Amino acid sequence: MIGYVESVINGILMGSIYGLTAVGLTLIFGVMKVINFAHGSILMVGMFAAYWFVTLTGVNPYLALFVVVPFLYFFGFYLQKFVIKPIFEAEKDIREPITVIIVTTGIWYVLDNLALLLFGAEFRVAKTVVSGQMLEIFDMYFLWSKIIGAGVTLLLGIYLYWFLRHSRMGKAVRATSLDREAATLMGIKQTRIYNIVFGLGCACCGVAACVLVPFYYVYPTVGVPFDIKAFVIVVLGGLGSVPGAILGGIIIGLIETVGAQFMAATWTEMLIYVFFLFVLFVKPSGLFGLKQDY
Amino acid sequence: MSLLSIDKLNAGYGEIQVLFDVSLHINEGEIVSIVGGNGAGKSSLLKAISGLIKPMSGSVSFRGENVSRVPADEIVTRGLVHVPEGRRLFSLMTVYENLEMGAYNRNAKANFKRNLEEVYALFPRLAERQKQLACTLSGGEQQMVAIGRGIMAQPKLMMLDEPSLGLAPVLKKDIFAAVKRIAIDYETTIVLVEQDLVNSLAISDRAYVMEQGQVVLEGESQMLLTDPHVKAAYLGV
Amino acid sequence: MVLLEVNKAVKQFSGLTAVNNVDLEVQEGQIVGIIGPNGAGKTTLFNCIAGALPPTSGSIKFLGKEIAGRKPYDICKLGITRTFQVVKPFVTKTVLYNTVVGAFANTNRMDEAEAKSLEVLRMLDLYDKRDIQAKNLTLPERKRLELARALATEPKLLLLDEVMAGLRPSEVSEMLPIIRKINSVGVSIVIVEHIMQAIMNLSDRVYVINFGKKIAEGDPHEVVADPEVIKAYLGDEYVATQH
Amino acid sequence: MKFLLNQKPSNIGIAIGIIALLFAVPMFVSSPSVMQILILIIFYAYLTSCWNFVGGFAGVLPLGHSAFVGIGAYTSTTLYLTYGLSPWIGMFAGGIVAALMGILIGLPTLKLRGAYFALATIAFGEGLRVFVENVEKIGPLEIRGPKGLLINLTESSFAHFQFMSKVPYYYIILVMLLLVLLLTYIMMNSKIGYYLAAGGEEKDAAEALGIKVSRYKLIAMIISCFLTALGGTFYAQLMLYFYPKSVLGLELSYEIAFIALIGGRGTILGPVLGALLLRPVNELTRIYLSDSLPGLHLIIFGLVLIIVMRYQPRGLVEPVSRWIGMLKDRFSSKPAVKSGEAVTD
Amino acid sequence: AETIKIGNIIPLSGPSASVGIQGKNAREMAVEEINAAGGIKSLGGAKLQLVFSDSKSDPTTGVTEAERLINSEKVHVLTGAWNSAVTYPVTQTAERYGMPFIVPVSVRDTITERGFKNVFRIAAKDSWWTRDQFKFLDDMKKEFGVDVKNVAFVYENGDWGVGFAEKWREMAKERGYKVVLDEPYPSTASDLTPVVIKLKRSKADVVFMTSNAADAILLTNTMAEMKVNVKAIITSGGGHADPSFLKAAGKNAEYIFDLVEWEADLNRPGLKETNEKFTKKYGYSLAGESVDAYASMYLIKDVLERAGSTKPEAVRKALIETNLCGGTVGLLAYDCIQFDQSGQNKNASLVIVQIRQKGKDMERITVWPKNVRRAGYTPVFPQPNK
Ligand SMILES: Nc1ncnc2c1ncn2[C@@H]1O[C@H](COP(=O)(O)OP(=O)(O)OP(=O)(O)O)[C@@H](O)[C@H]1O
Ligand SMILES: Nc1ncnc2c1ncn2[C@@H]1O[C@H](COP(=O)(O)OP(=O)(O)OP(=O)(O)O)[C@@H](O)[C@H]1O
Ligand SMILES: [Mg+2]
Ligand SMILES: [Mg+2]
Repeated sequence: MIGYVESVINGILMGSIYGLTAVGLTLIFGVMKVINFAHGSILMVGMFAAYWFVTLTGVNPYLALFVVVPFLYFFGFYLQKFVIKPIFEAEKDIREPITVIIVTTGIWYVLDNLALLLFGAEFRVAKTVVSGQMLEIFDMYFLWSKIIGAGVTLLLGIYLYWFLRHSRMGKAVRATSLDREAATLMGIKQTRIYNIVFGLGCACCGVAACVLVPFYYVYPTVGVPFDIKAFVIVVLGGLGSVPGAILGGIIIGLIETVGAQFMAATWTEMLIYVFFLFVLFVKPSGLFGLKQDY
Repeated sequence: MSLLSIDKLNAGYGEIQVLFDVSLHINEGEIVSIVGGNGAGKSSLLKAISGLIKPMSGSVSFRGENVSRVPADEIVTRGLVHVPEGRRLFSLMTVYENLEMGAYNRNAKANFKRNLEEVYALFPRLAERQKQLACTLSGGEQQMVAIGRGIMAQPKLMMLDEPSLGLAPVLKKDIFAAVKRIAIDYETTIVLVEQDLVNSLAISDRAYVMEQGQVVLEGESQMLLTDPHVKAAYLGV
Repeated sequence: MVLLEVNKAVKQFSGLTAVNNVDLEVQEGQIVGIIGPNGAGKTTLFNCIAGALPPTSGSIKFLGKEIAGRKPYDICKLGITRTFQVVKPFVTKTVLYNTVVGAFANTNRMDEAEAKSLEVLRMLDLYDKRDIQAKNLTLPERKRLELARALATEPKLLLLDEVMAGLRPSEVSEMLPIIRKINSVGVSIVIVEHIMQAIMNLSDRVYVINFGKKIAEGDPHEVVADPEVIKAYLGDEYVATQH
Repeated sequence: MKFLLNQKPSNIGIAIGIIALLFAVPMFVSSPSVMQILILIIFYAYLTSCWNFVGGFAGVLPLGHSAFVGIGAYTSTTLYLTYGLSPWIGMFAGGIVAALMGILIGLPTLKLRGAYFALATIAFGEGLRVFVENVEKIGPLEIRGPKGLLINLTESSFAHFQFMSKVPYYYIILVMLLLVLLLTYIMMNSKIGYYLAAGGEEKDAAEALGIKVSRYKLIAMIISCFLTALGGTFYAQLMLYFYPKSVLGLELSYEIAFIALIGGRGTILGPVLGALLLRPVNELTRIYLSDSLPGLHLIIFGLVLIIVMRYQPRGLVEPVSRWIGMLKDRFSSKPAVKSGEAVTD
Repeated sequence: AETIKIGNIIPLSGPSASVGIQGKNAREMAVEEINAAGGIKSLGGAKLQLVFSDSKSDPTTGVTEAERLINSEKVHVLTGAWNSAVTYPVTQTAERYGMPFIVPVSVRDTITERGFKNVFRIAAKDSWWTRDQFKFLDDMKKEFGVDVKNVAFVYENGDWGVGFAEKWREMAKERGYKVVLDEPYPSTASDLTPVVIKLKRSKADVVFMTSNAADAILLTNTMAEMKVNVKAIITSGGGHADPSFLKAAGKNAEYIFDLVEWEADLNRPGLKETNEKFTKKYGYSLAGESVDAYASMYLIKDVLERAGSTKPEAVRKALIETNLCGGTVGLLAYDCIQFDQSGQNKNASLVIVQIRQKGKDMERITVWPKNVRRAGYTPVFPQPNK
């Protein structure tokens, strides 16, 4: 019995971290209508940045947030500005510019293999003060770094929700996502919004990276499994919805952890896909998605 | 000095040129109508002025500065607002949020409250529907939001592209009245592109007639109403 | 013969009743006009008839068959084709392509579909533009394309939602005979329009809707004299200019 | 079929010329490794052309098409290994299974739009891979989970679909490709093609014109899945070994989609052009760069993707058809110009 | 003199790039040494030349590369391909062209069991690995007088892990162990906590594991964090032998018994020098994979010397007759390379090491078979509770 309780809580903790890795993806899609296939690679870049920061300075790993998140914000900002924007301009009239998907895939190949060239194929684990620290309750064990991660997810989710719903910039972001030309006529600088949104999406990966590094390993293709998971999560939650992404992540975490108590871990992977297709059957727009978007 | 003056403007879409040597000027405080048949290039002219399409040659100067190379979003900040054809609302945002976006530029932010009240006074229906998503409004309601959004930007010069399109006769009258009131109350200069000649010429001071991308006629509104060519071509009399 | 018979149709959106107990009848060969202020529920009524939205309640019969709640493609197959107020051409395709898609409703053969298309394009004065991509058309041209495409399906009943919006008066005058011609070959028409010139000229019968409810119905000249219609829709000025 | 004959004679001439040339290739190329590369180029062009029915004409972006390659490979091979059924027959069995699977997956997902569909198909493809990796046996049929299936070597035998030389494989896949291209051409110029394009672009308008959009998409899906599975059998017989990651992997799905997008989706020649560019880039960079700096070849591959999309967002088909047009003008106007040239010279 | 081309198909990018690059470095060092020592004397001092191609761990690519190496590069002998899934179809291609194919590592049994005439494997096959893991457990039970009843199997769900698990099951049945957990997991899993929770509740005495590097790290760390107590963890090389594993898992890896082909502390002639040279050159130590790759080059040298020709038939004949002992291959865990009928190196043997802390770092100490155990070391069995 206690095993199940432990599984449920662990599932929620890990699930919210999955949600966190997917938030950036959903944000970028929501505005730019682009699936960012380089998402996992950007997470990888963030993890390397966090890893090196923590390893070289030896400080508390969460201090890396203050370095990695701005770094990834600007990384994303300029990536959009110099690489993605020109392609976007060519596809101006198309709602979901598919060529941009290929470009992000190109970025994915370049980043992952650049990391391989620079850092080698080695697996690295950062040794930090929180690594391996457990919270023990009634013979149940929870990793502190996951608990902190879940907390960070919640805070980021609330912040992003507020940002998009109520801040001036957030509303401009939504306006741009709905009608780019009309937004321009309101004095909203479309390309800047895109840069910012891409930067924000990447910054979210930076947050996820800092949360992962204390208990996870880093290597050049570390983003790939998170990538596919994030795809499933954002569709489950409804593309473009931040709360949806977090909830979707938690569902995946629960299926993975609780499901595994009843069947082999390989089957839970399968179960995730079955559940996913089932949700698409009954609610094609995902749990929080808008009907207009599918 | 004119508020807006356009000199020998040539513009188009990619390879296709649709405006040929267009010259005109708008004085401060005027209401000027631009009329012309379908495809005459009226909307394109407005787009060229507001920076949505880049001129091939010629100049657009607004308040004495050449703005033909200034990006569209920057032009708004300078006080030149374009309310486009076909409403172009932010469909998944509420009426209120749409109006808020109208006031996005930094000049308009300060007077947001006052302008909002004005808009609601002008279109009480919008006050009722504040929280409704724009995509679920009827055509006429959407047109009100579009105009309201323009007012929210607190422009020096507002260009309206076919504001009465698709409106019920009773509303049409209201819209033209509203345009006139905006011009007077806010001291806003207005460029009005319209198919409804009778109504638009009735409220405007001067008018330009466009055909095939060129200005073919200009003059006092009242005079144009009696011009035989205009009568034949646009009033169907 | 009664072609279309709408009985107590209701359409509710969360909290708002957009169409409220509307009855409507279209006889074969008739042109029926629908007018009403913006937001009265005209487009919503069309959506219910054409199957884009299922009515909340009420019955819609076409040629005696109940069609309420059926899918748009089935309803089109039965002989009702509608145009969209917010036009929806296939923008990356040519004008001809657009109409051929419509014409395939009655044939599987390319040559027949093309012949039919060219015929309607000629009629709507779009023949010269047949090889232009739809995205390069002006709004009124797009509206005519919308009409051409609908016509190519050879419907028994055509629902026209503001196809003349944006036309100048002289162009409206040009459209009127076209619509009458369509009607004369046996297509019944329901037309929603704010341009009274068109409504008065074309309709055999006019329905007036306000706040989802029918407030008047009858011969066009009777209807425009109805004080309630004047108040809700036409405005005093209209009456003044007409008389 | 009249439109096939309605083509300008010059077009038909060019097409026949190119096809003749393709059939003659084995006479000039003796190296099996070059043949292997050619076979793979044609194989990818084939898969992409099959993908094109859904991805190109129905206006959605499937990213899980390797699932159907896998279904084809697994069906024919398990039947061959268990019952000795000739892969030629198994091939069609695989096609049917794939078509049924296509219906199953198409029914819920084809209603979805853009990104949703793309991601749903990724999930389907991955789900199927995970499933196969977990299954040892389905009834009497050995699946062998992650270990994959191995087809024993036989002598060259048509019935066994095994040949010592590469040439028969070349001709088989070439014929398959040409047939699919012909089918594509016919479809594009028919009601189905028009309906698919219309439904892909404006669903509401299409439905108002009497098009049951989801049904036509489903038809496209069935055709596409069936044909893709045939390719799966071909692959199995060419490699004689495959396992879940090689025929059901995401990488294969992505590659198929990229070839289409780079070449020009929704066009007849796009898949062929895409395969002609991407496959050699893939092979050559790996051959010449992989042993100097690990990963460099994939960086270059990534850059090629970015650059092509930057300068040819509609795919290679656009510039190429322009060149062909120019060349044709040159050739067709040659006789007339000739005398003039002689004078100026 | 002519140069002799050796084609090598190994994963240089993608998920297995790490081992591929190790194998590449080892081959390069061996070939440098051989060429510096005068090349192949019976061929007039012919030099060896390495041609590498990247399989990306993908069978299709592997086969295409094999075709190219054989037909375009005209290599004289092939080696590879580490991933069993690639080796499999590639040996088939080699067989078709009659090209001698040396498999340094690729463990799946069937690679040498298909009656191919041109395939020769240096490393042990997987049935030998699993056999030795259970033999080791028998010996430890006897040596320390500890009883073991419940065993758990935790393995990645690729062909490698699943292949091992099949053999484990048979072996556990023969020996009367109760299998309390038989758990495959996806090796790309981003969280293995569920598996560890299960393992913890299963009350297993001994866990058998087959993992790649990433999952080995995750499992080991999570098991330590969740305080999973077992008597022993017996692993199967692969991820657990990856140089980055020890660094990443650190103290959490202590007491693990890892089965490998080779270990740097083996008391073998010349081993220390070679390892030092390698470490100096590439910055990390030799490991089982790289030693086999290294030995494969010396095997090729020996074969060519004896064949006195690069003709495939001659090479194959020389391969069959191989009896390569001592010298530079002496650093292997056993004395001679000899092939049986099927092309399997019949002497290939395995050793078990225990991971222990030494100062700040972790160290791998050979403990089994007893005759090669590091002098003065007593294995810790069962491992202490956490
Ligand atoms: N995006 C575009 N791309 C290419 N050509 C265009 C585009 N928009 C408009 N045009 C062309 O430019 C010309 C002028 O169009 P414009 O919309 O300016 O006319 P208009 O006077 O506003 O007409 P209307 O009364 O129909 O709105 C037309 O021939 C039209 O086909
Ligand atoms: N999907 C929807 N959700 C909620 N409300 C809607 C929806 N569609 C329409 N409405 C509301 O229903 C009412 C009727 O709208 P409808 O579009 O039918 O008006 P209309 O008569 O066609 O007006 P117009 O002449 O301006 O086109 C409007 O108040 C509109 O806001
Ligand atoms: Mg216009
Ligand atoms: Mg309407």
